[in-house]
Formats: sequence, structure tokens, C-alpha cells
Amino acid sequence: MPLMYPLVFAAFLFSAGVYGVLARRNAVMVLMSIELMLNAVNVNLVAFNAYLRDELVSGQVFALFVIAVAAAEVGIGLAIVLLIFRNRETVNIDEVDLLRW
Amino acid sequence: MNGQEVAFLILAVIGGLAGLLVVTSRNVVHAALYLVVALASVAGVYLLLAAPFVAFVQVIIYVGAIVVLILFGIMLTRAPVGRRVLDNTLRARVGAFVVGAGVFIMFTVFLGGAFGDERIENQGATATEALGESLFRNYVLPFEAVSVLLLAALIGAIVLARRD
Amino acid sequence: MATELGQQGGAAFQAADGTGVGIIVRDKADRELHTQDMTLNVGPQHPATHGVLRVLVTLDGEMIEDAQPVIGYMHRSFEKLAEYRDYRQIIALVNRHDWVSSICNELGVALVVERQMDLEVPERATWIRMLMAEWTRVLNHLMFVGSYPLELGAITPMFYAFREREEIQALMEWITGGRLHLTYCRVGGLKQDLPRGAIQMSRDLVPRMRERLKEYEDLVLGNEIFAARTKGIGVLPADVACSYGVSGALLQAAGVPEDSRKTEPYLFYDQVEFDVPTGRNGDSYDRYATLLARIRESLRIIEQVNERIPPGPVNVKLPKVVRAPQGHAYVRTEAPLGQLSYYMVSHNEKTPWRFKMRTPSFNNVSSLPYLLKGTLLPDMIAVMGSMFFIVGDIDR
Amino acid sequence: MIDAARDLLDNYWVLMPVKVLAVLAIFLTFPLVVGYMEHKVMAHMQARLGPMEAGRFHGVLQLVADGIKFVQKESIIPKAADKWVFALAPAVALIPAILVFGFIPYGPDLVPIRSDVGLFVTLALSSVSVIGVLMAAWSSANKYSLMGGIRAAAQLIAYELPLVLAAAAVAMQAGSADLAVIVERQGWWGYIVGPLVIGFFVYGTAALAELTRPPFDMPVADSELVFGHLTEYTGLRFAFFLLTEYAGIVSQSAIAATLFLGGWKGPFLDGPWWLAAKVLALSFVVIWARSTYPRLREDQLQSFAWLRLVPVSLALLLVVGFLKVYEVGI
Amino acid sequence: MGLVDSVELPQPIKFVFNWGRKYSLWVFNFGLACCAIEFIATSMARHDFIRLGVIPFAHGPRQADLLVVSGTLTDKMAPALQRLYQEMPEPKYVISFGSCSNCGGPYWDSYSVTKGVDQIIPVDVYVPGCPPRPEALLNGIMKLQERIGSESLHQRLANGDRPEPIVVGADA
Amino acid sequence: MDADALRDHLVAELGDAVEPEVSYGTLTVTVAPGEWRRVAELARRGPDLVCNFFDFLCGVDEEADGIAVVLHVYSTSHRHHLQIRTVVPRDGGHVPTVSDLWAGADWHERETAELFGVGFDGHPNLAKLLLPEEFEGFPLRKEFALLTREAKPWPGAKEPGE
Repeated sequence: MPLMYPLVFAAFLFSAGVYGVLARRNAVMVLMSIELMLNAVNVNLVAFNAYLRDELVSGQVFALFVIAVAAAEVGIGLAIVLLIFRNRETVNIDEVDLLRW
Repeated sequence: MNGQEVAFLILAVIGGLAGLLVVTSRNVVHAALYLVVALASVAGVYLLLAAPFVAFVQVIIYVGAIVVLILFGIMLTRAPVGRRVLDNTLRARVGAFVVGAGVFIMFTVFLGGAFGDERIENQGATATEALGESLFRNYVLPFEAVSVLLLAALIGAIVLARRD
Repeated sequence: MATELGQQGGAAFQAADGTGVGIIVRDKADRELHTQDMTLNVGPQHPATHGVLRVLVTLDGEMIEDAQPVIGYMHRSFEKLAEYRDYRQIIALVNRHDWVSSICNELGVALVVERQMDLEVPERATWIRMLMAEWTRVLNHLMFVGSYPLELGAITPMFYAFREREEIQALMEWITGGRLHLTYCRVGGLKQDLPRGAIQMSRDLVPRMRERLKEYEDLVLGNEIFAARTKGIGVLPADVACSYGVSGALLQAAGVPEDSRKTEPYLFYDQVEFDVPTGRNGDSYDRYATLLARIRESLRIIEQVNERIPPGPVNVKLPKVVRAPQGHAYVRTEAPLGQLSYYMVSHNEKTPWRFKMRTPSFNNVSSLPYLLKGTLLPDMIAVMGSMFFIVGDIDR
Repeated sequence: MIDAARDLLDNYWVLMPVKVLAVLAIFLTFPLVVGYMEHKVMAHMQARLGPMEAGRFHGVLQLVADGIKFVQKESIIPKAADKWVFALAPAVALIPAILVFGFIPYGPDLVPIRSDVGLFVTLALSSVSVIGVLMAAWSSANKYSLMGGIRAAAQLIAYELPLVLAAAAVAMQAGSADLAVIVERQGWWGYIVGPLVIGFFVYGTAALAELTRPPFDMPVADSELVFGHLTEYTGLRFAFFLLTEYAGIVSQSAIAATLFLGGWKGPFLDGPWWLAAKVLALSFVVIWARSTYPRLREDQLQSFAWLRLVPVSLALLLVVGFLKVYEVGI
Repeated sequence: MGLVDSVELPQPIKFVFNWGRKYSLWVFNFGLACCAIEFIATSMARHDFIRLGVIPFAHGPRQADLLVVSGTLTDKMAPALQRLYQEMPEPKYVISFGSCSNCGGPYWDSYSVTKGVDQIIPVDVYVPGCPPRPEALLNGIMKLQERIGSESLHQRLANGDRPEPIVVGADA
Repeated sequence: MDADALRDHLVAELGDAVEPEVSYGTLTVTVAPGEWRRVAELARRGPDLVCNFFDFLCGVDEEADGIAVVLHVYSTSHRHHLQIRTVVPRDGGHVPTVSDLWAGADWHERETAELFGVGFDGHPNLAKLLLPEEFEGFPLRKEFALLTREAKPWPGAKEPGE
């Protein structure tokens, strides 16, 4: 399989994520877009791992790390979203511009 | 074109489409469900790239936990629906589109220039054992760092979500 | 920027009001908003209400901020219909308002009419009335002994309770010919004498029931999950209970030994030995335990009554048309669910002028808003189940 | 003749359909058996008889009759519902439940799909079903459904952790995540002699919670939420959810039997029948729990997971690791 | 609704389908008053209608095939019953259990009681009694099953051709 | 205190404001609507009365005299019953609420209001309790005839009391 296949796929997912982060104003949607970007990175990692036939399988190990970090990020992110919602009754990030509420 | 490539293309098209829908859907819950599809096809891509362990971890963590968590959050926050709640203004969206498309083109061109002719040779699936060895021999330190990060995230989430 | 309301498919929660552009500084009370209140309509036909009681619940997350029972779905206008029925027909009518304690309901009517007519009931009839009333009490309590765990998710006790009920109902059927609405009491006595072997049947049944009661204690009271679900849940303090007029097992569980069989004995309750069980904390667990203890006490009474029924007539001769003299009378009895009193105004006609039924469930359930405030939604079931009410008894 | 048959079976394109059919057959029979068992076992525990008429002999065809009935029922999609999500939800719940059956080792060489990480595959697949539940809950446009869904999600997240940890302890003990290898390395008595017996109980409890079976059935608690996420479902779609539930019981029992009870191994004559017997025994326990316990409250459920099961399973992992490293045999 | 009732099915298929419906009557108990207790008694140990394939696991109307209205229907409750009936998917059957739901019973002259559920929804089986004994309900269920075993869904649903309701005990 | 002692006590406390009557062992005091609240408060708080247990509150149609409102309370500590009665006019009759003295009176007053059409001043929410919102009339008043009875004769073989 040409290496470009997964790379283009990853690039596409990544740019979709970029678009999402910029275009969305709902915090949960932004979180989801970030997940897309992280996944794109992972695809790259695993693809290069396969391409390089790495003895240490570093690509896959890093992918696992990224997944763990993503889980932590979503946990924290959603905790923040719920907190904001509870206090402000909105999950739209551009309405959360008051430092103290 | 061999079977593997065909399978990859199918997965990529499904995943790409789902990814696109995630960022354009007007309904948060639909977006989250499209995210499931995108993540599952990514897991399929891992399988094709001879990384079954990562693929199933992807399913357990992403589909089984992260998306469930996201859906949980959405349902608690009453699942807002509609373009105006979810998206920025048209101008911001056009800007975002330009940035996104630029990133995509840039990546494609650069990576195509660098690795355009390279091929991934077929190989047997990575043994989980090899992955484990590498993880706990060469990457113990990052592994521990990630554990601490997770712990910190856990505590942070609890602190944030507490009522008082 | 106004937010669009979620009115499309699946938006089960209605979205919040739009918030203004920039930030509108809200006053403090507004700022402490939690998750949005949600009005949940439990009922009218909701399994938890075993019957038709609707509760309008305002929720904050899973916390109940306000609960308003909406009743009347079973309002069958007993009080009006009683004004169109003569005293014998009223007996057939009223044993239907609390449909699992028919004898106890009829008994009150017979007593209030007899009181107003100054009738002396034969001794044998009074003892038999007591026997039947106590078996009815056991029958009634068994119903709740089974249904309360069912509401908490334990299905089996219900089946056991009905196994027991069927045995008692067999006895009732032998005596009266009916299963549910026995219509056995009459003004001035009883419909008929006991059939052969009835007392022996009743004697045999008591130890059997005692044995079975132990099963409930093991299966339900001894269950950790049951205890965790009910201890400290739905605490009803004694003074609040009194001011709501809560009675029966609920009041006794709150620590008030109020039971008109003891405090103002009617029939021959002053001639038998029994205790009024009380609880300590007034929570759901205590209410259930009190209910079981009440069954034990009833069995004790039955045991004594079995031995004391004297021979003799069971009826007094009455004129063809029964007229209660002018005046008003009040009779208070201890129905299985609590204090059942009848207040009758008579104008010396063949039908009563006004027939007020003070049913236990009506007062008991009116304390629900007090009990439910501040509890969790799943606790609502634990609290409501422990109220031991019959919807017909609320709405009449 | 036998050689010919063997050659035939060696052909991938012959073998694959055979495997698919076999898995489907297991998937369609065992849940029905368990469903019928639930009827009968509960009935006899409650001094009743249970179904007696359908199929003449003790109502053996009761669930078949149910199936035929559900096929004929009108399928209603509520007007306010999100149609696609509503219609797809049963499939999303059902398909992973079927797939799990493909990874279970039924006998010495009877593993339909053998995978290096079979343990993770089965766990991953059984956790996907909850997406179907959430889809059903949200799309029904019904408050009871939604609350059921929220509860299901919270419950799943909480109990996924002890489940995976207990399974990880087994993988650690066996030194493999391949289910076939895990069975190979157990004696017929499985891992229930030794510290892993705690793991068995943790796994069993967590699996019960994942299945939303009593005493962890708050998401579908009838006295609180009518039928949870199933409230608005009718006919065949509802039947799919029911099938998913019973298939879940079977597959979780099978995984538990594989991990802790020696899978297809038995005191004499190893083979799939042992697995079947163990699965039925474990399903019996699941049903037994249903007719014994009331359900917990939501917060009690959460604190039970986080304050009891998670620490216990972590400690178990520690102990197993310690014993493994210092080669103290279990 | 679908294929099942749009055409008259051939006999063997019809037989199997009717058999399935006959022995899988998921019942929703619209328990209103006294009769609900006798209904519960019927589902319990001694009478146990699960023997006949009447499964009381339908927690909501959506899963129910058989609606048993047991007890007094009041005017305040009637809209809820109507809505509940509409929420049930076809083919659905209704048993009116007890005098009150048949005709108002002892509350025939009340100002707040609906004089019979058949004013609100169509009824397949009437079980008279105040309250009827569990055996009467079992009898009603068996009579209904007999009818289901020989009926044609096509006629019932597409043509709206409902046979005369069964009255338990009328032929005795 | 038994009913007679209670009567003497109340007469001593309230004088002419009350009109006591002991009927079959239960003391009923009839008061003017204006005195309703005062007597109720005394019954609740009076140190010798302490009627803390709310039994019932109901209406009685007294035809030409108006509508009687009857309140029955009980003392769990002294074990005595007290019935307080007042008569209000048929049209627009009203008495002050006692739902703040006994929480249980809340529903009883709502019920009496909808069945008899008696107003209770100061009641927090006098909405219909038992009947559907659209129901018209006060069914427990004597002039409210049962329509079914008018349209259809008594189906039994005998009239009541025959």
C-alpha cells in the first residue's frame, strides 16, 4: 500500500478537525474536533511505524500515549463544560468571556 | 490495486466523510455519532496497518469511553440543536474553511513530495508482546509520565465537577 | 445572541432561554443556577404509583425540588353516592374505597349507624367482626409487604405475599363467600354465622403465617441493598406527621403509639392483649418494619379471638327500613392503613344526609410534598412505596 | 473421505461461511435458551410454573412465540423522534453483541476468529453496545428514555474500569491476551483457586452492571423510568434489544467462564459442552440475582464501583503482578 | 402497517403467525381499582397466567399486545386511557375486567365515573364481576386466545372487521 | 379530658362565642365564621387542648342555613377529640384557612372548596383537587343532582330502603 494513502487520510481528518475547531462555537463540538485531529496524528504515527518497520514499534507506542492523553483531555474538557453549563447555562465558548461570574 | 488497498480506500472514504460530518452536522448528538463512525474507521485503518492492539485500544477507549462520555455530557447539557448555537458566523466559517483547506493542501503537497513513491510493505501484525516489550523497556519514563498525567486529569476533573 | 431552542427531534430537554449578547450580569440568585429544572410527570399510570396517582416533580438534576401529587383519578364520589344509598347498600359501597381492607371499611359504617341507632350488637358478632377485621389487616399488610420491595426492584416478595394472601382469602371465602369485597358486616351484626370449621381453619393459619413472616424478615429486612435504599430515606418526624393527620403504620414508625384499638378501644379490643409497635426514626425502613410488626400483633389478636368466640346469635332483628335518628355521629376505627373515621349526619331518613369518609390514605399522602422535597428521584420511589396507600382510599 | 472433508474445511472460502453460520447459530440459540431459563427459573423460585402452554411441553417455545409475535407488530417511530438514529440504534446494539461470539474459544481448536488480543476485542465489542443504548435513549424524545440513557452511560463508564482491570489481572496471570492461550494455561478448575477468585467476583459484579441486570438495572427500572431507553420501542426493534440483552448475558458468561473457570476444559472429555454448561450455570446466577435483590440507587451504584470494586481490582492486579514477578505459583 | 395485514396470508403462515400472537400476549395492566388486585392475583403464584403465555413484562404500552383495563375508569382518567391505547402498536387486544370497566358497576350513577371503557376504546373481551375471580380472567384470556388462533389479521386491521366482543360466562 | 369536661373548659375559655353540643360522645362546638380562626388557634395552641392531630375538615349542606364547615381535630397527648363547626352562606361563603395550623388541612380545604364551593381565605393554592379542571358545579351540594339517576331509573329490583 502506498504510504501516501494513510497520510492523505490523516491530513484530511486533521484539516477537518482544524475547520471544526475554528468554525464551531459549542465547546463539546470543539472537543470532538480536537479528537479528530489527535486521531489524524495517530494514523500518521501508525503508518510511519509500518513503513519504517520499526524494531521498537515506537509509532504504535506513541499512538497509545496519544490515546491516553486524549482520554485525560476529554475528561477534563467535559468537566469544564459541565461546570460552565452549571454556572452559565451555556456551552457556547464565545459567551464564556467573563473571567469571574 | 490489491485487496488491502481497496479495503483501505473504502475505510478512508467512510472515515473522511464521517469526519467531515462531525464538523458540519447541525446536531451535536449526530456529530458525536459520526465521530463514532470516524473513529471506528480509523481503528479499521490501524488493523490494515498491522497494528491490531492499537486498533482495539482505540475501540475500547474512544468508542467505549470517550464518545460515551461526550454523549453523556451532551445529554446533561440538553443537546443544543441548530446552526446558530453550534457554529460561528458565516465569516468565521469561511475563514475556518480556508485555513482547513490550506492545511490539507499543504500537507498533501509536502508529504507527497517527500514520500510520494514510498510503499508500506506487507507485514505480519505486530505482536502485542513486541509492543509491550518496547513500551516497558524503552518508554517506561513516558509511560509513567502519562500515568501521572492521567492521575492529575482525574483529580482535576473531580475538583472541577464538584458542586461546592 | 439568542440561542435557538432545541425543539427538533430528540431534544427531550428544552433548551434554556436565550442569553443576551455579551454578558448580562445576573443577580446572585440567578447566578447559582444548577442544571435546569425539569418537570417530570410521573403517572397517572405509572407503575410506581400502584394505581393512578400523578406526581408533578420539579427536578434539579436528580434532586427533587418540588413534588405535587395530583390526585382525583380514582374519585368515584362515594360521599355523594352514599346519600343515595340506604344503610345496607352503603356497606356494599364503602368496602370498595380501600380495596384491600373491605371488612375494616364496612365495620366502620356498621359501627357509626349502630352508634346512632343505639344498637347493641350480639357478643358473638362482635368477636367475629374482630376476627375478620384482623385477618383483613393481615391481608392488607401482606399486599404492601410484597409491593414495596417490588417497587425497589425485588420481584420475589410480591409472589410470596400473594401466596400467603391466597391462603387467607381461602379462609375468608369459606366464611363469607367473597374474595375481595366481602360485604359481611350488617347493621346490627353479620350477614351469617361462621361456617363449620372456620375457627379451626383460622387456628391452623396463624402459626403458618408466623413462619412465613420470618421469610420476609430474612429476605427483605435482612437484605443489605434494601436497608441501603430505605434507611434514613423519607424521614417523617412525629410532629409533622400529626399535623398532616398521618396515621397507621406511618405514624407508629415515627414513634407515636397512636392506634385507636388501644387508645379508644372499639369492639372488644380492650379485652385482648396486643402491643402497638413503634419505630424509632420514622424512615422508610421503620415503616416497613412496623408493618411487619403489625402483622405479628394482628396474629396475636387472632390467636386470642379464635379461643374466645362465644356461641349465640350474630344478628339483631331490625325493622325493614333502617332509619338513623336525627343527629350526627363520629366513629373512629383503625383500618389497616391508618385511622379511618366516618362522620355521619342523619335527618331520620332511610339514607344519610351527609356521609363523610375520613380515609387514612388521603391524609397520609398529603404529606408527600413534605417528604419528597430534597430527596433524589430514585428515592421518590422508596418514599412513595413506603407510604402504603391505596389510590381509591385517597380519592374516594 | 475424512481427508477430503478436512481439505474442504481448510479452504478459506468454505471455512468462513461455516464459521459465520456456526456463530450465528450459537447467537440465536443460546440467548433464547437463557431467556426461557429466566422464565422458568424465576417462576420456580417464586412458587409458580412459568410458561406452560406454548410448545406444549413446559412452554419450551415461549420465546419463539414471542419472536413470531414481535415480527407482526406494528413498528412505531414516535413523531418527535430522530428517525434515523432511532431506527439504527437496535442494530448498533445488536451487531457488536453478535461479533463477540466470534472471538470466544469454544474448544481446543474451535476459535472462530483467533486474535492475539482476543480479550481486548471482546471487551471492546461489548462496550460498543452502549452506544446503541445511548442512541435509543436520545432519539426517543422521551424523558424517561433520556434519563435511562444517562444512567446507562454513567453506569457503563463506572463499571468498565473494574471489568477491564479484573480481566487484565487474568491476562497478567496467563501471560497472554489471547483467549485461547488463557484457556490453555488454566487447569480445568480455572483460576478460581487462588487470588483470582476475587477477580472473578469483581468481574462478575461489573459484568452484571454492564449488562444492566438487577441489582444494577436502574437504566430500565420499571418503577422509576418505565422501561428506560426501551420505552418507545415496539415490535422487532424492541425484540432486537431484548435479544441483545440475553446475548449479552451469554457472552459475558462465556467470557467469564473463559477467563476464570477454565473455559472448555472439564474434569473429563474437554470440549464445547463444558463451556456451555458453565455459561448456563453463570446465567443461572444472573437470573438468581434478579429474583433476589432490589436495585441499588444511582449514587450507591457509583460509589460501589469507585470505592469498592476499583480499589479491590487494583489491589488484585498488584498481588497478581507480585506473585508473577517473584514466581510464587498460584 | 405492513405486509402482515395488507394481504390475506396463506393458511400455514397464518397458522404460525396466529400461534405466535396467541401465546405471546405481553400484557399491560391498566390497573385502576379493586380489580387490579385480582389482576395481580391472577399473575401471581396460584393462578399464574404466564402459563398461558400472558407475559406481564410490558412496562409501557409500546411493548404491549394486550391491555387489561381493571377497575373504575373516571372521567379524569379517560384521556390517559385513550392515549395509552393509541400508543399501543397493532395488533392489540383489550380485556375489560370487572363491572366498573364494563359499565360503571356500582358507580353507575356517579358524577365522575365513565360508564364503561367501551365508550373510549374498543373492547374484545368483557369479564363481568365485582371484582371477577382470577379464574374468570383466565377464562377470558383463553377465549381470547381461541379467537386469536383462528382470526385473520387482514380482516381485523385492513378491513376493520371486528367480531362481536366475547362476554365471559355469557354462554354458561 | 372527656367530652363534657372539654365542653366546660371551652365555655370557660370562650364564653358565648361557642355553642357546644355533645353528640354520641363527640364534642362539637358551633362558632360564627368570624370566630373560626380564633377557636381553631386555641384548639391548636391552647395548653390544655393541644389538638395537634388533624383528623378531617369537611362541609355539610345545611340547605337554607347555608353550608356548614366541620373541622375535627384530636390531641395525641391528651387523647381528646374536638369538632369545630361553623355555618357560612351558600353563595360566596368563606372562612379563614387553618392550613397553617395543621398542614393536613391544605388538601381538606381544597377538597371542601371544590365539592361545596366554600372559600378559604389565605389558603396557598385553592385549585381543584379531585375533579378535572373543566368540571362545573359543586357536586356535594344537595342541588347538584346525579344526571344518570334522572336519565335512568335505579336498575335494582328495589328502591333503597324498601
